[in-house]
Amino acid sequence: MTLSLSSVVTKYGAVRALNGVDLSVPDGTLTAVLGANGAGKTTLLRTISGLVAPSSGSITFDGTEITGLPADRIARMGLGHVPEHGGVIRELTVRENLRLGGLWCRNPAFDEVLDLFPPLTDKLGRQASTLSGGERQMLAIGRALMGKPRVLLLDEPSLGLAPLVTAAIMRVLRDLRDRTGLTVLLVEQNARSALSVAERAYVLALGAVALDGSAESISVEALHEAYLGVNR
Amino acid sequence: MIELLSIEKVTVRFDGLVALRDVSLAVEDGTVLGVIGPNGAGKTTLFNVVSGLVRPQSGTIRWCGTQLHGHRPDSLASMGISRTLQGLGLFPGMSVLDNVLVGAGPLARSGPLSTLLGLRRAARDEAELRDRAMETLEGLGIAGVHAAMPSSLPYGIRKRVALARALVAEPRLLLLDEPASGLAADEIDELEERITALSTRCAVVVVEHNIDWVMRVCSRVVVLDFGEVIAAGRPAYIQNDQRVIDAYLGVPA
Amino acid sequence: GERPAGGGAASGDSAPGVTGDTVVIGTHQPLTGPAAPGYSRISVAAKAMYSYINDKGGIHGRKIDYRVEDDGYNPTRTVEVVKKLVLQDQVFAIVGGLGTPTHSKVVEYLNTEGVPDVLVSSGALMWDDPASKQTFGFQVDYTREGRIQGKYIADQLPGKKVGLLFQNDDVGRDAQKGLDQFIADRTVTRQAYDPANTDVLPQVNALKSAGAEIVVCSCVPAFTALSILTAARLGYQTQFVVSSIGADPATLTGLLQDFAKRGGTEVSAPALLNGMIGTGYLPDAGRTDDPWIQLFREVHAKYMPNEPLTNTVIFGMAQAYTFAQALKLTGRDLTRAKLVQAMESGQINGPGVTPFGFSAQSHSGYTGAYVFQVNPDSTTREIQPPMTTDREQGAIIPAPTARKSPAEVALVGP
Amino acid sequence: MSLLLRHVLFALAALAAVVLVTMVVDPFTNVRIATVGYYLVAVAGLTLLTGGNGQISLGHGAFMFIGAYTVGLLVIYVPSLPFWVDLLLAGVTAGLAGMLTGAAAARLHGPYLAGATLGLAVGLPAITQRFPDFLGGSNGLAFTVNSLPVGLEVSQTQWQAWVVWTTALLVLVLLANVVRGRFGRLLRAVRDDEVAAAVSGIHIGRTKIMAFLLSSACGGLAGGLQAFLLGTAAPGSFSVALSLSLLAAMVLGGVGSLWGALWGALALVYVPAWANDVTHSLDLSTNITQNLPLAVFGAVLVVVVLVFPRGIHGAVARLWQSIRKGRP
Amino acid sequence: MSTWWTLTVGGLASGAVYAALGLSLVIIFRATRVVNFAQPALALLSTYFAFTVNQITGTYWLGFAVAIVAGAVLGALSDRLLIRPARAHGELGSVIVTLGLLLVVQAIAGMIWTSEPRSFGYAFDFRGLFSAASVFAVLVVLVTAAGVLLLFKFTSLGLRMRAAAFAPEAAALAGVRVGLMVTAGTALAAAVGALAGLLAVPPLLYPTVLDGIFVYSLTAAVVGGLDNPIGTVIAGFGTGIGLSYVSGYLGPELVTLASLAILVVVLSVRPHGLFGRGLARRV
Ligand SMILES: Nc1ncnc2c1ncn2[C@@H]1O[C@H](COP(=O)(O)OP(=O)(O)OP(=O)(O)O)[C@@H](O)[C@H]1O
Ligand SMILES: Nc1ncnc2c1ncn2[C@@H]1O[C@H](COP(=O)(O)OP(=O)(O)OP(=O)(O)O)[C@@H](O)[C@H]1O
Ligand SMILES: CC(C)C[C@H](N)C(=O)O
Ligand SMILES: [Mg+2]
Ligand SMILES: [Mg+2]
Repeated sequence: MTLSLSSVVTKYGAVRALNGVDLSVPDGTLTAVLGANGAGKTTLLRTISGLVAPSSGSITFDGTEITGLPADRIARMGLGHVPEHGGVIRELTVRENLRLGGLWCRNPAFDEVLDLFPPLTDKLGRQASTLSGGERQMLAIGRALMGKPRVLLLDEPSLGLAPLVTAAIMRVLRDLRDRTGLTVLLVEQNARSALSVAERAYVLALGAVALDGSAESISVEALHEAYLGVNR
Repeated sequence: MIELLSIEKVTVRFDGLVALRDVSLAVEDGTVLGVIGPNGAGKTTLFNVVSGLVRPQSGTIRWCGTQLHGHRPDSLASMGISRTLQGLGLFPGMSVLDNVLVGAGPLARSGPLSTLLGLRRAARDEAELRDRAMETLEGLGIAGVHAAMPSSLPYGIRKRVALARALVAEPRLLLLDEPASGLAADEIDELEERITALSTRCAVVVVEHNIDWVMRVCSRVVVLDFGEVIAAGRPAYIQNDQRVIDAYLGVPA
Repeated sequence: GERPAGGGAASGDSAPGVTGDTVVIGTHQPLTGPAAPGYSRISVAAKAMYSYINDKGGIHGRKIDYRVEDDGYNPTRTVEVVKKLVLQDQVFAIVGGLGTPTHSKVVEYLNTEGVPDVLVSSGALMWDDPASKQTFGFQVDYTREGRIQGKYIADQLPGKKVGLLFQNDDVGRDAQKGLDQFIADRTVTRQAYDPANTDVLPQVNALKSAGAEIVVCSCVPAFTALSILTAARLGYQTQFVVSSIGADPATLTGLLQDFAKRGGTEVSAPALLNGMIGTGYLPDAGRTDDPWIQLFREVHAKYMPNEPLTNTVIFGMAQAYTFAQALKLTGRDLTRAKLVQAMESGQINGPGVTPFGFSAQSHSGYTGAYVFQVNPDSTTREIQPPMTTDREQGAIIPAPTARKSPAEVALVGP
Repeated sequence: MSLLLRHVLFALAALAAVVLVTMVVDPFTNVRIATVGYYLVAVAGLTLLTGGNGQISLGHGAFMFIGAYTVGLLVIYVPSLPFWVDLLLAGVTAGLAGMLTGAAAARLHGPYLAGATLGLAVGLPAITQRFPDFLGGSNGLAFTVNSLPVGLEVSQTQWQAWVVWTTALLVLVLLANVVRGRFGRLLRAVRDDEVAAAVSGIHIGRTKIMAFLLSSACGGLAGGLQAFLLGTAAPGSFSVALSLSLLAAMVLGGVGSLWGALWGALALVYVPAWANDVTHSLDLSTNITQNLPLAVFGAVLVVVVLVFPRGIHGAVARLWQSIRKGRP
Repeated sequence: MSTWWTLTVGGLASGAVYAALGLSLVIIFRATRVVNFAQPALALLSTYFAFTVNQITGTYWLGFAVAIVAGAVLGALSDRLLIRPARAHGELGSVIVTLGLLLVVQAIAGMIWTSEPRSFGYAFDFRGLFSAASVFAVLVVLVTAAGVLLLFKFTSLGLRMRAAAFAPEAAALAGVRVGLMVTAGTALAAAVGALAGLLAVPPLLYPTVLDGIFVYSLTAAVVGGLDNPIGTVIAGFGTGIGLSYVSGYLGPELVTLASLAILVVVLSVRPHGLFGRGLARRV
């Protein structure tokens, strides 16, 4: 089990964004996390990568307890996180953003990333702020891939990306999983496309796991029910 | 049908990079025009040119027949053009209602002096704007959160606030930059209905990557690639254009 | 309840700030901010002197309670703190308030309120103004001093070209009024410096280019030091003639001493200061044969042993002593009006080497100065005895040599 | 009740309270009350600019400088003008200067704006050195404003406190209207996101300039009131330290709130005074006594920002809320 | 020697000082996005340490070394204890905290060393227009600036420092130890600040000695572009020379007014300084 969470609770002040989440992501799998707006998907990823500290519960990565460790430590352990809405450093150039992603890696995946995202190639020297919305998203994903992580957390990676690019990313993720055993935790609003690439899925509602199972086993009806659970 | 906005041979360059090359298109009243294309194709730049945020190197833009020349972004709202920004672009330090009230600014009639002195006229004006803003929020089903700060709201709601801000001034042309991105499936369906309803009142231009949605919502679609219009026409036609498939769609949708 | 405006408090039997065993006085001083360097020690020295007097039993059985308020050399704050001293602390008098821009803003207030405002720490001319009955100067005014310097240069250093370097406030303006009576025709350049800008290279360079063989420096000590160093930097040999406010060899030695350690003998402080001419109206701290200096050294050793003994310290002590002397003259029955009378009595004859101008007609402080030159060992020698004069066209005449000693004044003790 | 009426009633009540207080306290407290009044005007103006519009000014002392010199020069050269005209003109002159500053500063952000306004605070008072005969050089101007109406049987300090506070409350009513009204909303929109504000129809430059104009007019008025009160205008009073303490007072009180401006003005007058009194009552060596009040003021700044990030106003509001909640 | 030449060379020497302090402002701005008003205070304290070491040991260079080290330590401490917590309260909060620190440090210096000026020597002989001391100052500043430029532009440490400052969260996700980087930047900035103090102070040291110099250094940093070390150094020398001309040709009372004029002219043409650039795109 590469990543596992047990009874994780995360609060923002009085709001319990995660309310006892149990979750495990086996090695070399692509796991989707689904859920309505505000279900706690983003919070789940931020808690795993150490950007917010859970108030209780435990998270292990490769058997090591990482609960409460600083985000940079976790990142250097080989966990990549592409946060919601990019997270590129707009003041740095494209090249510097990429370099940053590969600092901890002996041979960063520079060429691979440029192959995956051709639009970045001729903009390496430009300030990241000049990029278009989709190009920034590419850069964010590219930066996470640079360091060749073993686990990748993706928060709505297809946001603002053209269909071709989204498909290419999914292809690469599957390819990496097969070649290098990359483990992926994928948050998507578009349940259908997420389920089509994932093996497993968790559905969150009100900060807790409402449903989980293999991707095929989760039907659209069941999903709807879990989503609607929000209004119960 | 009246031609509201027409863009003729607009070219935009950013030191060495051609973001738009000789782009021409027209928006007619009561239609929903889709603008699609690969990332970096120049869609947002097109909006920016219309809004006056980016100056084109060449080409002209007409609004209701008159040429806009060196217009400023803030002059647009009072002309009847509203836009949303890619992402959110809300004012984080202001409540939902205040956010929408800012958009209602062009409707205000009292001058600065009467506002400064807090005269009755200003108060009446303000009350009217407030009603209008609340109505708009209600229309989008989010009147309940009018006092909340944007940061405390789910993304989908925030997107509606941004839409409300653009809608409140009752524009004749609405420019929406990726309105469906980040929304859940049911929200996307709702948005479709809303825009269809809107199109009876104003013209809409949407930039969007959710191609199924674009096909459902738009009556016409323009496809940009590397800053050039590579195809334009009805959705069904666009979907099967080989250049569009190669550049953008990958597989026919 | 408050007294309606307009009613003065100059007369009346019970004087504010006076009780059976204390008299409260106040002052405003720059303890922080731009003018603190240079002047923050004056009140420390005055306090030492008052402690000495109090420990000896005070004046007419009253201890002096000396309240120092920091105004940061900011005129607005001067007004505020002086109002505080007058209205809240109910001081009997303001003593030695420091600075022209600062103190000038409270003169009118103090006079309408009838508060004695004595021994102002500035040499501006305006303290001696018939309209301000409560206000008295202390230092020799900058014009008188300028006249004495001008005459000395005219007589003793004939034919040499003169350049002026002055602070661009009334220190400089008033001094030039005096200097110009004697050496205007030999003045080849006039350079102003701004107290906030420590780079005086442009000015010193201009003096050098103009070929000034004498530089008259109406400067505070830091700028005397800066000018001397800058001259040394440019290899500019000239005769400095410095006003009393900036000519203290002890202070200057302190300011220049680190160069002695580092640069070899040529740029040691004594070498830099050697030959500098200055004017003064108080005995120099180095004059151990002077009975006043002996007294001040005693007070210094006892009450502020960790501070260097400079002429700034002598200034503060002399001022405090002078005020105490006025209190003594006023008598046990203290009122503000009587203090003013005592000040005007002409009987105050203190540590200074020239007489005060105090009388019913004049509220001028010291009326003259002596001229000294710095020896190679940084001691000083008098090169022109104390002269006295007025600020107009009057003659410059030798000051009376008779001067009371501390023992003769017999301020304190049995 | 309209916004205006509510504000005016509140201001009248406040004025009545001030008058009442001035009748019972000692003259020096009256001086301090008046001092608080003019700082209040300056800090309130600054809070409109910085809290409301997001523009940091490290140079508001320069506008006080303009206001004070305007009053000083008018009193000296046009003695026939009534003092309230002088005050008005002080506000107008500074407002015009502020407009120019705003025009130059409209494109500046963050530290660049801070640097430019700091330059203003340092540079402008130096004009007095250039025109020593007219502006009095470093000595500045000294004058007396005789404003006490004949026949009014009150002390000078009481009268001055009333004048200052009447002006201050007038200004506050105006500012409250601005902050609560449409214009305040425009200011905040520009502060939060310039691009979004522009596409919502707000003229960014004009809005920023207006903010600067109003804010600097307040600064000028404050300077004018100071001159009216103290009868002085000298460059040494308008150092960078003044500008910085105005900014500090604003943050101390609570950015963006007019109540905060009041707390800030009180703190500006009373924290140093209190630190001074405490220091004097302790028996410390002179080096320490001389510097301790400065250290205390600095420490108060640090502690308030770190412990009460929303300033005194935030702390008071929280306290008030918990009292109200605590009541059964 | 012509006046022009003297003013130029003299301006160069004071420009070195503005450049050095400006450089330290640039470093800390790059490391924290905060303009640190306490920077001159830390420099002052470091220089006082050098003064005391000089007094006790009589060796200038020991004091020099102590000051640089002390600067770094003070910088790191101020970051950990004050600036970091203050950063959570936005630009204004940070400005006020650093201001508070400035006042406290100046007061402490006054308590320990009194407000009276002390004599503080130059590193080398100060005599001569092109004195050894001036040459030293200019060289040291150029070398430091080049070092800083190399650090930020070409090393991974510099990249990490900038990333940590611009976007702490994104940097942390890339494995950057944000806290450490910020502290390192602050320490480096304060060390360069201490160097500036050592160059600026001679001949006299007192608690407010750096106030005016700070204003001109900030002018230089802003005019040069706060993000750009080389721009700041150029602007520092430019400011020094320009103000020297103003002082020499037009009068010393116009110097502060002139620095205001420089700011206004440069910033109205280039809002991010001569060599700085803001975000190239905001929509
Ligand atoms: N910084 C915050 N402060 C307070 N509440 C927050 C914060 N961030 C998130 N929340 C709340 O926590 C809950 C979960 O939010 P989260 O962002 O994890 O949801 P999500 O599933 O990612 O939603 P979306 O689909 O909108 O991205 C929501 O109710 C949200 O309002
Ligand atoms: N201010 C600018 N400076 C430099 N390059 C820019 C600037 N604005 C846009 N560009 C470039 O112009 C191209 C078009 O950008 P634009 O934002 O219009 O793309 P877009 O079609 O909206 O893409 P997306 O779907 O990813 O949002 C991009 O390659 C972008 O990098
Ligand atoms: C000796 C000093 C108190 C002189 C002071 N600079 C003044 O203003 O007059
Ligand atoms: Mg989310
Ligand atoms: Mg776009």
